[in-house]
Amino acid sequence: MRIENGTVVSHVPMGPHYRVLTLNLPDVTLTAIPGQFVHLRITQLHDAVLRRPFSIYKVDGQNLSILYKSVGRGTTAMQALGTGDLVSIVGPLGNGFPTNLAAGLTPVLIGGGYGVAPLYFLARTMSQRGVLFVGGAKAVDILLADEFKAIGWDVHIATDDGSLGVKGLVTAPLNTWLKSAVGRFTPEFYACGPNGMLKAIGDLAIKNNWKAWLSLDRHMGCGVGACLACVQKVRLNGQESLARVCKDGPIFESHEVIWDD
Amino acid sequence: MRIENGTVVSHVPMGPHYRVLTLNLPDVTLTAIPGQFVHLRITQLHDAVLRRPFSIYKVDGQNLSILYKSVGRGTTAMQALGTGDLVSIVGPLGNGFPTNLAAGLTPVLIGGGYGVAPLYFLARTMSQRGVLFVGGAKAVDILLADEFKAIGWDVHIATDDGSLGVKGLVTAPLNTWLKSAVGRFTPEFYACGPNGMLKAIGDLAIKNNWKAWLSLDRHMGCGVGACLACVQKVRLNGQESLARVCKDGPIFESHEVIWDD
Amino acid sequence: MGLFLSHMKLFGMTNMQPTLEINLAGIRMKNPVMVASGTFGYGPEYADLVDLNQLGAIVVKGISMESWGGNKTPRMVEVPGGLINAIGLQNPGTKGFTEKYMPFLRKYDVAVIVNIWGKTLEEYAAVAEWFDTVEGVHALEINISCPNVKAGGSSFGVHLDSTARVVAAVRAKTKLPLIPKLAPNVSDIGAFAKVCEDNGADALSLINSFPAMAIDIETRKPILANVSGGLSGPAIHPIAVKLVYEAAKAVKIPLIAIGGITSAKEAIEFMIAGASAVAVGTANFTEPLTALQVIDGLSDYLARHKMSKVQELVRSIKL
Amino acid sequence: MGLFLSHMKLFGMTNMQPTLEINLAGIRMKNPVMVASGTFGYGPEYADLVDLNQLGAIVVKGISMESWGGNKTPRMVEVPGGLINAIGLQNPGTKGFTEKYMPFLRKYDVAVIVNIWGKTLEEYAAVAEWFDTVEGVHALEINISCPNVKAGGSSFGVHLDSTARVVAAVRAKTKLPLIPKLAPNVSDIGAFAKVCEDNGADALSLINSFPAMAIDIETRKPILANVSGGLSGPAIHPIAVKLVYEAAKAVKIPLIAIGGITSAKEAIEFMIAGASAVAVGTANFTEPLTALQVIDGLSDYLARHKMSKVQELVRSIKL
Ligand SMILES: Cc1cc2nc3c(=O)[nH]c(=O)nc-3n(C[C@H](O)[C@H](O)[C@H](O)COP(=O)(O)OP(=O)(O)OC[C@H]3O[C@@H](n4cnc5c(N)ncnc54)[C@H](O)[C@@H]3O)c2cc1C
Ligand SMILES: Cc1cc2nc3c(=O)[nH]c(=O)nc-3n(C[C@H](O)[C@H](O)[C@H](O)COP(=O)(O)OP(=O)(O)OC[C@H]3O[C@@H](n4cnc5c(N)ncnc54)[C@H](O)[C@@H]3O)c2cc1C
Ligand SMILES: Cc1cc2nc3c(=O)[nH]c(=O)nc-3n(C[C@H](O)[C@H](O)[C@H](O)COP(=O)(O)O)c2cc1C
Ligand SMILES: Cc1cc2nc3c(=O)[nH]c(=O)nc-3n(C[C@H](O)[C@H](O)[C@H](O)COP(=O)(O)O)c2cc1C
Ligand code: FES
Ligand code: FES
Repeated sequence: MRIENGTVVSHVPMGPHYRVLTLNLPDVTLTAIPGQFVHLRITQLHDAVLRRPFSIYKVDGQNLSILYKSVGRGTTAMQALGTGDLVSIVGPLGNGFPTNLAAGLTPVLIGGGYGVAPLYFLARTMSQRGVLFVGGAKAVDILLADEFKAIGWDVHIATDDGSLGVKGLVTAPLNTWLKSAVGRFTPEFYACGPNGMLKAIGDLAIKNNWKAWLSLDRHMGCGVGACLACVQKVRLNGQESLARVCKDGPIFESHEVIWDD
Repeated sequence: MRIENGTVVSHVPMGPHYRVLTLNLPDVTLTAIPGQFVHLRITQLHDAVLRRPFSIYKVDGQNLSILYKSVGRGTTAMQALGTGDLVSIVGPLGNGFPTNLAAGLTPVLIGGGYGVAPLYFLARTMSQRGVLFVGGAKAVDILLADEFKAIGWDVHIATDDGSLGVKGLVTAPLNTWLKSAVGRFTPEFYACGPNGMLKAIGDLAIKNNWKAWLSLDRHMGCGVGACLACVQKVRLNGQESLARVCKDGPIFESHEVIWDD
Repeated sequence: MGLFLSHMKLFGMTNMQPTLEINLAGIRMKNPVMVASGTFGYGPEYADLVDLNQLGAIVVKGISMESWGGNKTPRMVEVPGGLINAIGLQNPGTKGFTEKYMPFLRKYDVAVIVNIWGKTLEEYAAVAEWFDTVEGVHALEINISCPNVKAGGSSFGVHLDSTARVVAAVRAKTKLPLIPKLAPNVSDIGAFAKVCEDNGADALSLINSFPAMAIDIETRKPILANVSGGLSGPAIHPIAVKLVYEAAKAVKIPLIAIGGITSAKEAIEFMIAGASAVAVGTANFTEPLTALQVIDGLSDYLARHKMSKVQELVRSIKL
Repeated sequence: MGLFLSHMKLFGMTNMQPTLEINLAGIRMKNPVMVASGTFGYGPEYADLVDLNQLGAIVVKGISMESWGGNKTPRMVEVPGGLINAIGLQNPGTKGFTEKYMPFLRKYDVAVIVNIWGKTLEEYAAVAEWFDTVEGVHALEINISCPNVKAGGSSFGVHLDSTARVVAAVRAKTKLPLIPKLAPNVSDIGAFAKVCEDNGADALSLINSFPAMAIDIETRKPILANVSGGLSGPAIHPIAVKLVYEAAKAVKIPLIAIGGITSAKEAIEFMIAGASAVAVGTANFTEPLTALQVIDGLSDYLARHKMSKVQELVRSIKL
């Protein structure tokens, strides 16, 4: 973990609702792995005391990219960032996804909205190719489908309004695929998206004795494990405890997570 | 008094330390007179609750200009204002200078730093020409000297470091001129600048039974007479009272001002 | 059927005009949005910018029996998210105010609430007695919580017994609706609310500004001539919400919430927490149209949430 | 002569290295800048970013006798100029903390102050007794002012008698320097400071966060699972300065000032008002290097103001 001022290398829209911010971060990029995130300070907001967490979407040499959606005052203020601006970053943070998969297992990635960002970093890192299921409200919320295809992944799409791919939740095409895949593949899930989706994927994995690596999204204070704002109830070897999503997570295996709050 | 969103028409530096901000303000410009000021809201400072007061430097048709120096967080943030930006203005505020001078009197204007801004508006409005004494720390703090000359005013300059005009306070060249002027002219002073200067000019006027119109500078809250943050002890027809610099001022005649706090 | 539904929808969206009118402890207001004492002068100051007839009520700057000069300057300093003021309750006194400003205020169709204070119990009572018979005064707000005067002010408002005595003394002198204004710097706001209710208060205002201070580190002198003053503005809002929530649990009388309102959002938050009305203070300086914007925003919110009366919002917090 | 003078000048400007070292109630610190309880974990969390050896002291997150789970989430919400937290004092308990974190902390040359709390008087005493014999613990900060736990916490800190009892009970169990941490939501901080001093406190920390609350106006639910929490950050700084100033008038023991420090400016303001040391809290989240920046800024300020010792700044307010 480092603290570093990153220079904005580029800041480009991805469709109407998302943007990709690329920063030059020689130190932070050194150790970054898929599933980790960075904590970004928005100095334009004089009255903001908290940084904002964003999954690492890409690492190219010394450049690190995040893929974000403007949902509130911070992410809206971020839109003003221009090439050459300095942005204070703390990272890489969190545990990250396990990337070396046991033989015979097929990586199955499930992403919702910006949730595909860390999954893309994962896919680019994995030796093996697999299947991506991506869901969103509308066609415009389906991100990176082509990028995944370009690196040889099998991509399945679902949208709530059916404007792209299957109409409905991402679990619909997933279940269809699983039926067809029975016997031929044993999936290992990697999911990032809304809690409802994560829970559904987790239950599916538990029911079938598969593994599902879930990236949790919690409001954060420090991002480094100090403030205990981001805790999640988990079960680790039989023992219930409170894990810090920022430090012990954000990635948890489905059997560990206790969803009760 | 109006509240109006003014579009930035231009925003240009005047020397190294000052800038001229020109706003299109159809309503505010209608009634503005010399010596009045506007209250400007700096929306870039999310955590600022007070507007900032600035003397009116120029009114050209629907355009109003202020001449300002960056001295703190607000005036520094103002530098970011660009053409087309909207700025919320309350104004015109305050009483303003009396502009029609009794026959036989010579208008003598004394300004320090940005204090020449309202005096220039005054000079442009007066039917009569007169003398300007302008002082500042260095040559770069002597503003508008040429503009005053261009409209036929006799300009005298003093700087603390002697880098332009007489070395010393603006009262030095003033006193020299007064000696030479004795009998020939009866001056009426109009002054805007630091309290020390205002007090000196006021005392001079009182001693000689002249009039001196002083523009006071007080920290302000509301700018409209509601909060009583800006009060100045004054004597009006024998009666001591607390005048509101924003509403009853900022212009007071030297005999009215009680300098004790 | 689909058509019928869409008509219903249309109807709901367009024709529903939520009513903002309230009757607060006998004070009729067009809406629950007032301007707070000391931040709006006596009425005329903002009249060029704000149509006073659109406000729920105007609470005028604190008035004492005799005129009072207040503190030396500097009296105000801006801090991040707020300002500290130490005006010191400068005012023209009961007679001066009544003669100079009441004729103006009577011309408007808006509730006028006079904020009163005294250095002694007797002074509080005397001011109340004076205003009891002044035409056009709709209610009295009792300032027992001003952080900026040595005698009186806050020293009354932070002790239960003196709070009780002031409220009772004022109650004895007037039939006007009485609104004690509570100090924020107490550990049990509920107890103070209750003692006011028990002694005849018809409503409560909360809160006043917080005792606070700023020092110029270069000169090492306090920035305010009065050394310390009262903090107001957005900075204090989350504390005020908590105090309003606690007071609402302690009393039945209506509450007027004050503290860091800059938009309808904070006003709505206050009402959900338990306030029947709100007052805009410091924001009048930042943006004189704030109170009017709050009124519009409140109306939009009620329509959007299908509430026909603003009263439905009061104390509607879901735990 | 001119030459001599300019040498003097040169000397004054370049060679004068002000000393920041302090001995606070027997706790030796390299400088008066600490990190506040609950905002810096137990030490390891920020160790990658901040050289712990450069800090004046580390105050660890509040510890109770037995481990404690704290509140449900959401536990934190950002508000303008600050945040509201309701962590609820989650901690591994005396044994868990001592085994898991003290070996790490002992490796550093920095004062370690343990923030302790209990739900009963007995628990406070028991925790104090435990730490009395733990190697590497330099002092105890007694949290009698946490707004986020139903039992204990703040309920002790807002009453003089219970404050006295807690301090006395803890005092009886340990020779370690004792630092009660005062609640901000009291009307007479001086009285609380005095009662702590009279009952054996060696220093005081002030202040803790303010009881505060935020409501989601769309759902009308409190944003925090605990309904309310504690406000911290720049928003509370001017109130904290006033409380420190008042406490300094009431007691002789040294004060540790806390509240909204984001740079050397606020730290210097606190020391001028009466603090012997300061602690950085929320700003650790915004900018983990804040404490180090405060140390540098403080040193520069002292040099610029020709002070050779940081102690010259303490209580140096000019009235
Ligand atoms: C581990 C992790 C990875 C993330 N990765 C991405 C990403 O790759 N792309 C992306 O667009 N967003 C991502 N998010 C969500 C992102 O952090 C929020 O959208 C952002 O913090 C919103 O800030 P705001 O000021 O615009 O919203 P506001 O609502 O104004 O923020 C107010 C407060 O709530 C917090 N907050 C609001 N929404 C969220 C949220 N969904 N998760 C956590 N905190 C929130 C903010 O951090 C801030 O403290 C991630 C969140 C986490 C925890
Ligand atoms: C009637 C009047 C006319 C003025 N005309 C001009 C002008 O034409 N050009 C110009 O450059 N300046 C003018 N000033 C001064 C100008 O208002 C301040 O420089 C400005 O408010 C500083 O704001 P800041 O945020 O940069 O400074 P900060 O120090 O960060 O401001 C903090 C607070 O102090 C107040 N403040 C600081 N300095 C002054 C000051 N000198 N006078 C009043 N309030 C102050 C600010 O308004 C703000 O409320 C005038 C002031 C008054 C009262
Ligand atoms: C400049 C100023 C003057 C004030 N004068 C008074 C007063 O005379 N009487 C009173 O009860 N409150 C007074 N107040 C307190 C306000 O009415 C209000 O309670 C406080 O400012 C909090 O609200 P806000 O955060 O919206 O400003 C004053 C506040 C300010 C800023
Ligand atoms: C997330 C968080 C957790 C805290 N936990 C504790 C605690 O365990 N014990 C304690 O005495 N104070 C605790 N505090 C209070 C801080 O130590 C400090 O007193 C307060 O935040 C004010 O300082 P600041 O404005 O610099 O944050 C906590 C504050 C925060 C923000
Ligand atoms: S965000 Fe502070 S512990 Fe996770
Ligand atoms: S600034 Fe408010 S009365 Fe003058």
